[in-house]
Amino acid sequence: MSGRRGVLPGFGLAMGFTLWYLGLLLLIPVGALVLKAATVDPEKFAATITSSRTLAAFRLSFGAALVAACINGVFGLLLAWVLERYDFPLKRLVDGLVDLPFALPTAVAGIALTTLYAGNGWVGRHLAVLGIEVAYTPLGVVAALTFVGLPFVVRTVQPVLRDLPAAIEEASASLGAGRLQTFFRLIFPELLPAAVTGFTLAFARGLGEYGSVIFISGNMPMKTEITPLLIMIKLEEYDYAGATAIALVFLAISFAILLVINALSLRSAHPVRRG
Amino acid sequence: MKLPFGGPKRREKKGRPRSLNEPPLVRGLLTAAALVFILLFLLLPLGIVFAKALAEGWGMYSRSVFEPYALRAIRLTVLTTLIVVPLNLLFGIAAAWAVSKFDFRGKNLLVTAIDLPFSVSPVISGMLFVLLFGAQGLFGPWLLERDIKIVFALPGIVLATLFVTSPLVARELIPLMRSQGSEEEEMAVTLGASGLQTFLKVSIPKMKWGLFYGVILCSARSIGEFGAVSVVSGHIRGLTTTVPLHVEMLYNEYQFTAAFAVASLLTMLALVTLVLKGLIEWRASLRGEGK
Amino acid sequence: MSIVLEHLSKVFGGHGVVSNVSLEIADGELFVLLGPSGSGKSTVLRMIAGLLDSDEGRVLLNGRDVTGLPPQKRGVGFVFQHYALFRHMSVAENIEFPLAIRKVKPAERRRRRDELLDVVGLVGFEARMPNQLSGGQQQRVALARALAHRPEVLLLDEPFGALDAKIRAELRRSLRRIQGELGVTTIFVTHDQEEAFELADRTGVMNFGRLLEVGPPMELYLRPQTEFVATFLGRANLMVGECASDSVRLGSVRFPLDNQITSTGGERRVQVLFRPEDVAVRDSPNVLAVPLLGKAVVEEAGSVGSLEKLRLRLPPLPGVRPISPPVPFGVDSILVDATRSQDQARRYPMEPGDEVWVGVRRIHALLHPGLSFLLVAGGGAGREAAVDLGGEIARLAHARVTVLGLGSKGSGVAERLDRVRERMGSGLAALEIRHSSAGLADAVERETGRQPFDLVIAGRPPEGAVEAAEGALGRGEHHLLVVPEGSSIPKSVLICVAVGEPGKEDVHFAGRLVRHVGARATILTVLPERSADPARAQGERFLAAAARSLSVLGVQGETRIRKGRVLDQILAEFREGKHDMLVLGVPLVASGARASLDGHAAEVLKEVRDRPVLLVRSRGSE
Amino acid sequence: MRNRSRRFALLAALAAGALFAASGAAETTLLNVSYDPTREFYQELNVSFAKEWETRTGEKIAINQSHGGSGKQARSVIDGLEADVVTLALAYDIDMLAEKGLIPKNWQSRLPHNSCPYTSTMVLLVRKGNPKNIKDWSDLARPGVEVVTPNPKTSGAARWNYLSAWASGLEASGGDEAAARDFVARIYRNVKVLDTGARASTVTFVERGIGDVLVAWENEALLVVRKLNPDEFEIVIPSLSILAEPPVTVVDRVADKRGTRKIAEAYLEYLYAPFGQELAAKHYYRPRLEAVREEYAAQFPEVKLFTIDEVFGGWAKATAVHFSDGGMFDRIFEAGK
Repeated sequence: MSGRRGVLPGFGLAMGFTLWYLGLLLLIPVGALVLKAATVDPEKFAATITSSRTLAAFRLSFGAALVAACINGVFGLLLAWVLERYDFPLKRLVDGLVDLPFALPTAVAGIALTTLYAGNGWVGRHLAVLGIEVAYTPLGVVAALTFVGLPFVVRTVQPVLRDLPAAIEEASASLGAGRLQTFFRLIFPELLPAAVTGFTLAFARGLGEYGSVIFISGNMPMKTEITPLLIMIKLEEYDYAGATAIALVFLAISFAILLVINALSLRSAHPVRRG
Repeated sequence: MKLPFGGPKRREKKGRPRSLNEPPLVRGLLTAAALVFILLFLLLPLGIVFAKALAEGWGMYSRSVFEPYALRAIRLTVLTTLIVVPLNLLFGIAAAWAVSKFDFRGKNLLVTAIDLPFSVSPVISGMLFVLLFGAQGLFGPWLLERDIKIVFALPGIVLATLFVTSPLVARELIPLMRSQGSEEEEMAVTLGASGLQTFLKVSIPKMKWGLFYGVILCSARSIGEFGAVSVVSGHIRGLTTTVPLHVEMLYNEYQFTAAFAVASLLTMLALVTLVLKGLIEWRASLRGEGK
Repeated sequence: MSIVLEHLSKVFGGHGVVSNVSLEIADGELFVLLGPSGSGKSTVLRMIAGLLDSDEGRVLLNGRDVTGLPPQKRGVGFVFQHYALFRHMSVAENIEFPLAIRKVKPAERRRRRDELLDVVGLVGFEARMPNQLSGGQQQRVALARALAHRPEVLLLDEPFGALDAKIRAELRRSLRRIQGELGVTTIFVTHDQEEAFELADRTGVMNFGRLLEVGPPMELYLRPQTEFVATFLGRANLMVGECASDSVRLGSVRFPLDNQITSTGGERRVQVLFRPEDVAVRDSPNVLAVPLLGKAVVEEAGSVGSLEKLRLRLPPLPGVRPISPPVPFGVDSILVDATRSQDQARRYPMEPGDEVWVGVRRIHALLHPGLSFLLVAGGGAGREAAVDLGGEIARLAHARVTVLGLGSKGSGVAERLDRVRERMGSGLAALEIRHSSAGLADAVERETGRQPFDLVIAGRPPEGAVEAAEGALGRGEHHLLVVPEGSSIPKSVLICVAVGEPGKEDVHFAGRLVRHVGARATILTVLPERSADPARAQGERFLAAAARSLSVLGVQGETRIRKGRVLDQILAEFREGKHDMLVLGVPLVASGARASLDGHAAEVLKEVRDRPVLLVRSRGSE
Repeated sequence: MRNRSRRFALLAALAAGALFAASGAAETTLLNVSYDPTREFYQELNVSFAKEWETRTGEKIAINQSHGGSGKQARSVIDGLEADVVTLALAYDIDMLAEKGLIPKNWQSRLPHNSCPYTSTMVLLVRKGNPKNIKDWSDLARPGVEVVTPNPKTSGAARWNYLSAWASGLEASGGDEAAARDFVARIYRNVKVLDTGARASTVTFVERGIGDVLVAWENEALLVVRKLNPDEFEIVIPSLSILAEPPVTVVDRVADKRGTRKIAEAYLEYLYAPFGQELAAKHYYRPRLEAVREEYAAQFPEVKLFTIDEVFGGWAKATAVHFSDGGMFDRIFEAGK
């Protein structure tokens, strides 16, 4: 590795352009945010962050993103498993559809989900009979975030599952382990790092999601108001200081999560895959 | 019928014995559960967009789609995408090249910085540019003096979209370049190729499908970006409304059918994206490249 | 018997990957299953372990039929080529895994684990993770893990394939020792004959899904029965000579035989083998006290460690056709490989170009003579089918193949033959491609005159099938398989015989072919409508004898007697029994004028248009 | 690849050129930044004003409009959205522009009727047959009644709603602030969905079928009942409501910079002219002009109306007390949950 810089050209150019671009597009705006936050009176900053409404928004954003990521963790694993291991009609189609949330504009998704899960929607109508309300409740936020984060776990787990040596499962069977034991003792631990990466990605994506949520959440302060919306509202109230404070804290947390993801993906990439 | 010769070299999916597979009932249940999940969260939303779009017939549909404001929104979106994608393409290639071909200190930090826009809420992304270029922002007075409009105009929309979509190409290329290694480039250099020749003749063809894929993702996202653009757009009908904002606007005007009709355009675009992606993966797998 | 396999078969996508493998392995035996990659040996092993379901046949472990049982309940230990260690578990956890699954108490688990670590020589490695171990160490852990639950049998699937030579040798010694200490019945799969020689109590050689021969490795080396085993187990000088009852003639020299060849019918050619170390080389004929092959020229000479290797070129010998080492096409001379000790090499130095005398100390005649096919390609519709099906049968039967392309120059024959060569690839024992612009009959006549064939396989033309068949049968000694378009490997073969001596050849040759393709056979004889009881009894006796000779060859099947008009009954049985190949004996004179088909043969050939028909030349009337 | 990106760049440049050419054409443009429910009204007004202006001066103009939550729109203008005129829901929002120096402090006195060319009020929209029997504000505080109203923090309409409810609480208790507060708190406890804008609330109530009663602009309610879903809803006029005065003004700094002051002023005057008033009434806004008001009397029943100045002492005060960060609304909400 160390010798490479001497052989291949373009380090200066590529690095220079990358840093220049990142600087222009990332550092200056984020710097502006930090700068702006620095001008905020610390007391006001603390008051904004610790106000019960902000905390409620944080709680909802993190909580709903967490629940949605959990749902995606479970169903993502299930989907990856079913798509990799079983055959059923139109499997390729379903496999392709998994990426839909990447490609579909979130506003469209939000409108569609709201129409679907509202009390008079195709699905909401039947859930209403069971006494379950989705739209305009935290459940709606979870539904939107589940949609948005759906591909992450599937797409991180799928390749690992595909590359899992068949011999592992065969060895386990020949050593006397049943299917369940094999799954929980061997396959699951192998999939876990990828699943956690996918989970974290879904979580991070859910934290920041705005477009799809605002349509379905109902936006009740303290109840169904997510943090990005609160920031938006603070902006509309000309409360730049408040918006900046919340944005900065939110950004810091997101950044921390991202660092964790990168650390995780580095770790999961390390074990030798050929075995 | 042609009989294969030369031994059983054909790749067959080996029938797993029952004991190495789940019982049919379990398989069926798991598949059913997965499919219900797909139905509830993907198929039905997809279906409802088209159902509502066509609720008042094709005439209404085409009127909504070809209405002047819709066309202008489409034009703005296309323009934004045409500016954003090439820039991010360049950035993606440069970043991936620097990260995957060389070793330097702080590489992890750089990778994280490249990824950063992923985790930033789009609303905050938009807000950053208002803080920077808004009339009350850092550069606001300076810009105002020179009558340069950034936010609530095309540059702002482009910047916000650029910010949100900047990691897409890079993220696609970095793992690809890492897995492909540098042997071929090193080979080319030892054979006397110049830096540029090596890059154009060896590296670009090697990663062309990854590039293409990144471009598709990047285009899809810039066409569909809502939160960030919403903050910096100003919502001037026909001037600063992109297609997603136009959809929202129609929706707020009780023109549900029109809203869903325009939304169905975006949805179709998303589906085309998925098909293209599938094709690329298929070709890549044929060539044994890719992921 | 610890392990008994009965008629195991496995088909993947219409391909017999394992065909009719039967084997018995004694308690405590270390059995090596040897074969080239793709020969089906791993598939057999996986079927024993239950990792694959068998399509046919049974597996018995210690007398217990485990065929339907999942791997969990078979009590086997399996070692994979790439170790298949559980990456997220330590060495200790890996070894304890089968015990933990069986809810063995932790203390007992630890005891057993320490015991096994001691056995495989990895004491002190308990806490390591698999990726902290070398390949050899990983394989030792895998072995310990496979033994932890005290399996009744131990199965190893090319366990040392991914390791370097030195570690392989070391691990082989460890395995031999451990297997000896524990006395666990073991099957070891490998493609490396050296491993077989070093490890095996007995070894079995597989190729193309078939278990060819079983025996102690040295026995197989010295006295193989098939061409494949002869060449696979080491360097071999293999050639076709002429046989007499107790000796074989190679050129002008007569060699006494170490085994009795049970000549079947009119076989007059036999494959003989002598190993390079059985070749004696000196500069003068007088000092050689062994039968002499003749005077040769040294082609190559070189030393490999303790031995000197020579390659010698002999002038052509009458009636002798070399098989191995192979001779390039168009060369008549015979190549012979020889080895000498370094001591000999020093005393009688030889260099390329030297003229030397070659003698042979001992030779061995193969029990199963190899088959030799002529496939006729091109020259009209339906002929590609002959190449396709013929090639497939040849592959299964380990036959040597000559493909004869018909057509005038420039009609694309060359390209077509190139394609044929590409398609047939390396799956055949030998492949030669020839071209002729003559007509079918003349071309076949010329080829069979150049070199005798056992079987000519030709496509069925849309018109004039009988005439074409007559042309292809010609004056040689070969049989003829007529293949219509769209034929596939037959699964059920109808062999029609007439009561009497001439029937024997039909049954025997058809049986050999059927055995190779793994089909079932039905032997049919048709009696006149009003035949008397004695005739019927004679027919039954005859059929029973025929069935016996088929079952000796390992062919399963049944016998039928029908009454009525011969042609009608044959066709009725063929259709009702849903057979997909028909075998018919044709009494032809082997020499003289062109063959002429008459009677049943011509009529059958006219009627059966969509299935292969094998015409077996009966020599009884010669 | 290089060729392709060059082609891309070329295309982008061409397209950009086309766009700027289009917006930079000789045609003078005017941007009216307004709040949500006025879309249809201004759309129609813009067309006729452009025509009128052309016949008057021979100059071709194009009027662009931008709609959104009132507060958000004001914020955008402050941040640089170049609005020649603003037509917002609250005087307070326009005051913010004055505070930032975009317009003079006395902006409200520049046009008649406090710069409010039309008024409206807040009414209650219920489902057909009024199943929950909602007659007045007090019914909204009843347990079991589900209320839909937007968020006062972001929506102008919502502030009018809130203040109307507060005033009715005051009236019922004879001026007891604590009772009023409790009353409003009980209403907001019944709120099912708190959208960011008036339009979003209407969609929620009408299309999603959420809630028993929507507190809405009179014009919005009329729009629903008269045009969109005639047979599904009824309007309930409460005994007391606020006189909602959506104000308009020229944004001086922008208009002067862009040289559009004359057109902008004419545009706003046009609102006061008979045609503008007629159009406002047609879109269910209460006109100021007597003649038009009489013509549409059937559409606008008499309600006991109060002004914000009468009860709350003006916008600045009302905002400070009720809607500021940590103000009454926040406290009600935080205590309520």
